[in-house]
Amino acid sequence: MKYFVRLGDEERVIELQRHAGRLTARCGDVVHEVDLALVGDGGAFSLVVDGTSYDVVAEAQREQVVLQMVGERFVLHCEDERERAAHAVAGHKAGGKRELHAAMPGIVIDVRVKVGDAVEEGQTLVVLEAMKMQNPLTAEAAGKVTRVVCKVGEAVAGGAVLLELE
Amino acid sequence: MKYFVRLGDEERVIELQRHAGRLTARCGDVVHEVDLALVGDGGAFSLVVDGTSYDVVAEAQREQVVLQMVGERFVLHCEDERERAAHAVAGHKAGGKRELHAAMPGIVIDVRVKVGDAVEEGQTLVVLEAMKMQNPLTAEAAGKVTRVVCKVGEAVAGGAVLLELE
Amino acid sequence: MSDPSKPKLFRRILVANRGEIALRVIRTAQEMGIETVAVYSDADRTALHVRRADQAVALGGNKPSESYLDIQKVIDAARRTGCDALHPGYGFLSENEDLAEACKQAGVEFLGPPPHAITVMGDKVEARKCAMQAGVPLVPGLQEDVDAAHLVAAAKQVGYPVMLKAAAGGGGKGIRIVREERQLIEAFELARAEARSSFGDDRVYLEKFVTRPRHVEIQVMADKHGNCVSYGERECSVQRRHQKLVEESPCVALTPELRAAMSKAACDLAKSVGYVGAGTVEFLWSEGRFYFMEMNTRLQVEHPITEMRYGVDLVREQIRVGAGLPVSPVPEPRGHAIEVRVNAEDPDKYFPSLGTVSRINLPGGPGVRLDSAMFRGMEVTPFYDSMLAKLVVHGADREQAIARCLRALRELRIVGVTTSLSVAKRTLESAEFVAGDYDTGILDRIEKRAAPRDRELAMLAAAATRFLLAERAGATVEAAAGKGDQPPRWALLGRTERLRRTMP
Amino acid sequence: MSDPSKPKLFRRILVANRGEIALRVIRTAQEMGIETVAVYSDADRTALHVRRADQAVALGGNKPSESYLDIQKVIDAARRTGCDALHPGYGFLSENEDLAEACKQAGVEFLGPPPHAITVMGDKVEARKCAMQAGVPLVPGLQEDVDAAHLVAAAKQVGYPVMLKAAAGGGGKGIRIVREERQLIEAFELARAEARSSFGDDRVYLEKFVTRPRHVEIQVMADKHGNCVSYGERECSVQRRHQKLVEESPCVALTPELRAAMSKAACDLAKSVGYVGAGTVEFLWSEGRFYFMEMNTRLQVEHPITEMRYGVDLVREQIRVGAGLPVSPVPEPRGHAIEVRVNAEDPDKYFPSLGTVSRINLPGGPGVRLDSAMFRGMEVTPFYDSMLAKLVVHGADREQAIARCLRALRELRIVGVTTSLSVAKRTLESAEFVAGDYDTGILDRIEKRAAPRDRELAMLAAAATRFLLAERAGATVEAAAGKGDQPPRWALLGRTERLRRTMP
Repeated sequence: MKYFVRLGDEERVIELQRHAGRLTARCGDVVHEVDLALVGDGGAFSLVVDGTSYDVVAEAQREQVVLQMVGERFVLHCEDERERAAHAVAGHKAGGKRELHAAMPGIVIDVRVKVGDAVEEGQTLVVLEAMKMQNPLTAEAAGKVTRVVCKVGEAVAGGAVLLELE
Repeated sequence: MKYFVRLGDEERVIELQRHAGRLTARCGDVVHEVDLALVGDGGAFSLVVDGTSYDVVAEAQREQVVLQMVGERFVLHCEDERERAAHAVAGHKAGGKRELHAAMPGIVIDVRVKVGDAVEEGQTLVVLEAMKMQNPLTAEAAGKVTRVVCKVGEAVAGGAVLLELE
Repeated sequence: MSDPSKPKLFRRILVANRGEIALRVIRTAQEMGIETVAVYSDADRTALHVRRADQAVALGGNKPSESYLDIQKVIDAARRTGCDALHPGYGFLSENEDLAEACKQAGVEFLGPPPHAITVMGDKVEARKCAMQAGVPLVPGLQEDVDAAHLVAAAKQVGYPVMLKAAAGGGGKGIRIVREERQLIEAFELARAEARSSFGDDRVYLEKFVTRPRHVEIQVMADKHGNCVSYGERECSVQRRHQKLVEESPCVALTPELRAAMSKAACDLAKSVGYVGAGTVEFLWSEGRFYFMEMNTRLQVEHPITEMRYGVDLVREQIRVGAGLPVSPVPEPRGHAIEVRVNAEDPDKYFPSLGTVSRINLPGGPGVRLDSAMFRGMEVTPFYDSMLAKLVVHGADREQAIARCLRALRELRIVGVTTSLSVAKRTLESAEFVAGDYDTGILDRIEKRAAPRDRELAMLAAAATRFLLAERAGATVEAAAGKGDQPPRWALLGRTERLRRTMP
Repeated sequence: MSDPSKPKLFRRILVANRGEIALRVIRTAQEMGIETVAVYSDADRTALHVRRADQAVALGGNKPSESYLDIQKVIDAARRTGCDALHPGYGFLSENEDLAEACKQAGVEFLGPPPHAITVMGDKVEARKCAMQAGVPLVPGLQEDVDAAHLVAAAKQVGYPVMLKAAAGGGGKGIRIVREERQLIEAFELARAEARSSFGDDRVYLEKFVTRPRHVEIQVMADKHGNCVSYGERECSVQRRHQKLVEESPCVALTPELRAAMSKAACDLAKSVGYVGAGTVEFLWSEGRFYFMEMNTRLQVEHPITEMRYGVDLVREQIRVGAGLPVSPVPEPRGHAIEVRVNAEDPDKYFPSLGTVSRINLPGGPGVRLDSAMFRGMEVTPFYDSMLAKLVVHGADREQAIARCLRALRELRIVGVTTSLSVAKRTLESAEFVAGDYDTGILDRIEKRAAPRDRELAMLAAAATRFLLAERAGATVEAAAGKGDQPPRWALLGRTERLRRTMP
């Protein structure tokens, strides 16, 4: 089975195959011998790649895989060839609309823009107070505010839509 | 609801009642104010009795409750009045038959009795090897061996019946 | 466990805090045979400090202002439960002179300095005046409260970059650096707003921003008999957003002479205000000189690195001096200690990360200490600060301590929220930290991404994880058919089969 | 994390063990920048030592004889992975001279003494001869192997009570005390059988059983240059079935003179056999005198209490002296340390308790160390010994160490198997232990049951737990009806209602 794995701006195609119980992973021209065992209650894995051992904690939710290993935490997107094919069909319909989400639950302290405002990348749009810190939420890219959904003093849930931009 | 709680050779009748959200426990003439809260993922409890706080880890399997608190581990039998009534009906049929169980998985190293032998309380009946130790299994009470189910050299599972006694 | 024949120093201590520091105090009190009373907000009903204390009193509410910051409720709880002492922890009311005063009125020993010392040191402007009088060197700047009208002129006079600090602040909260005049007004407004919401006092002062500074602080302990001792320094320059992330002791930049001078300055300052209990005098170190920043009139988050080096229990000392005993002799320090704070936060954006802690793997073995009130199933809520744990290690020397800390960081796993662990790891691995020649700007220079080799590995691991999970989903079906021992032939199942045929 | 400019002492160490001791060695090697290779049986595929090592080699099989005891497989693994050193841990092959010899042949440094020292000390009879020659006092008894024919006469000559010990034994395995002649034959057969199955050598010897003895041992470390140092003593008298349960350091019964004499005797013995590496000389202490028991030619389970007092890493020292470096200077010891072994066993019957560890709450805070390879979801199998963890605490003095240990014991919870924790707790609380005036019989005198107050409380807690669970089962129904916030009115549900009516 082929997997398309994305980490940040990098993507790799990794093909896993099991023959007679042995698992191999092909990454480009390199083939690794892989031994992966689920630990006890699940959620943790013992991964041995070409004899080298790694202690892995993994959370997999559909195509998102979060790994903790080698002292790092990785958030990866990983689809198998079947999923990739399905997405290729479903794709091609993402519009230019974007939303500003509350990165955490908190209280809206300030809304710095109004509908119709042009915003620049990095500009502070909303200030959210959470855990005693004031956290400015900034525009990921330049655009125009099409809708303001939150107001000052409002308590918002994590992930709540605060603004819509185009 | 009344509970009949047994710990070793002691038994207490404890009556729990909730009125207007407040939980009380009556043990004999004494009434305690009880606040019990399930912690996070379950299995642990925060117990406050008359303002005194206890950190409790509990495993409850039907009427058996295993508690870890105040640095101790308690294995209790706890039935509510409904269960007690049901058992009273079902009871009165326990015969004089007893079984010797393997307290743990292991290998039978020695069987010291045969069918028909009279045994005394505390007498070693079977020796079981587990975890590098030889563990003598003794008779809980005097009786007579009616059946020998295991043989020397045999690997037995934890809880397996080794002998039957009368 | 205590000798019943010995009189106890206190009968019962109210712990006016939550989280790891409340647990920290409870642990020591238990070891001294002193009972503890926990207080808690609604959100904290099942928190570990509630479960581990001897008694628990509900304060109600979720917001700090309704619970841990409500002096009247806290004092009432102490009175009702017959407490004869109160430990404020850090944060919340720990540096509130009204609480100290209320304790006095209630006949409850406040395990901290007298109200006057809190008042003076709690006000940055007053504290600087006091330090000046005690002969402690200061950073150039304005010691008065600044208002918007004089702000631009004042900043120009001191010279950019400048710092804006909440007069009532502490713990890095309410601090802003301003590099250019055009950022000044917005930063000032934000600093004021944070100061108001965090401390209920929006006064802000301004000072010069020292170049390549190190944050070095001295731990002191004073008793009621006029003695004050120092437990040496802690280096706390690894900070982001003025929040400390990694602390170590000793500080490689200090000579024995400088250490002695700083210790003396810290003790002189403490004595000058009639200090009692544990306190920390924070200095900026720059190019071999030191400048007074502020005095924190409470136990510091990072106190365990001092404890590990000196083999002392600072909470025990707080309790002892609070009961009127003289400070214990200070043992010779041994080795090197490092603390890493583990925060629930997105390490890229320093955003708090909320959620449920669903799995914890704790580090262990030689020289490792973990202070935490975290437990599996715990909710990380927006009500309180984001620190989940403090990982503290001790080694015979700095090299061993760094290696040990990295080893323990690899062992520590927390699932359910994102943490700052990877930033700490890369800091400890950085050439700059290893060399010891770093300053408070170090985190801006730390590599943000994992090493390329580790990234490649993670991509392989992700694919292998998904493969195994798919296999196991298939294996379940196989096992039901009694073929569980065979390598699962999930490729033969359903539509997967169809896709497989198209593969080489 | 190690300075890349410094040459490493070894490139790669094979850890020929499992469980917490394998992890212990891996941790130190990692801290020294040395790679490790784990070996594992089929049952241990997902064991923590496998996951934490840099490389992992399957030995196959489940029984020790097919895996961890198979010298050829272990040596092959070391060769194949390019290891230049091997650490044997304790137990398994750690005191096997054939492994030491095979390492020599393979050009792999055995991190333990030379084969000759193992041979001599591994044979109790030879070891006693050697001690006698080195001027170390011995317990009266027979030093030769005993056979069934001469057994009864020999025991009569030495005088009851007598002890039967496996000549090749260690760790308390294969030891029987016999108080009367009529028990002698059965005890002898059991001791022989255990000796055979545990050590593959059924020789048993006999000695007088000393009254009120304490088990006190000296930790030594010898280098290849003829130096041998002592890290003082460990008191290990809290034993059941000759398995240590609680150890402490220092031993309250020793005077400085006696400590010095025992340390000298231990070093003299080690030097007399050309010892290299870590070793422990076990003594019986009785009424102010000490007698040689045996020398364990490996790291001891309880070595961490020594590490905590001295601030040293004994595994690091093993690796250093193995690489030919001289032993490091011994620091001054500080405070008091206690270790509690946490075994998966029924504390009443000392039976192993098997199962799956489904929940673990680890202790933390100041002065607490936990060495364990246990993890949530781990199966406790009958293949290996029953130790799950070692809880080690350090305090400024014995009183603090005991209080701290009790505090940590209350914090440590393991669910899924029964453990020996409660026995340790009651031992540390006992007047006998607190006074320090105890001997190896202490566990027989420890109260077997929890205090009456705690028992009453447990009965109340059990009822409350069942009540809450029943309520919650009802609450689920209520919550579905949108009344989740109300106190659940489960009494109104179904047949429970009927019963309720009959209550007062």
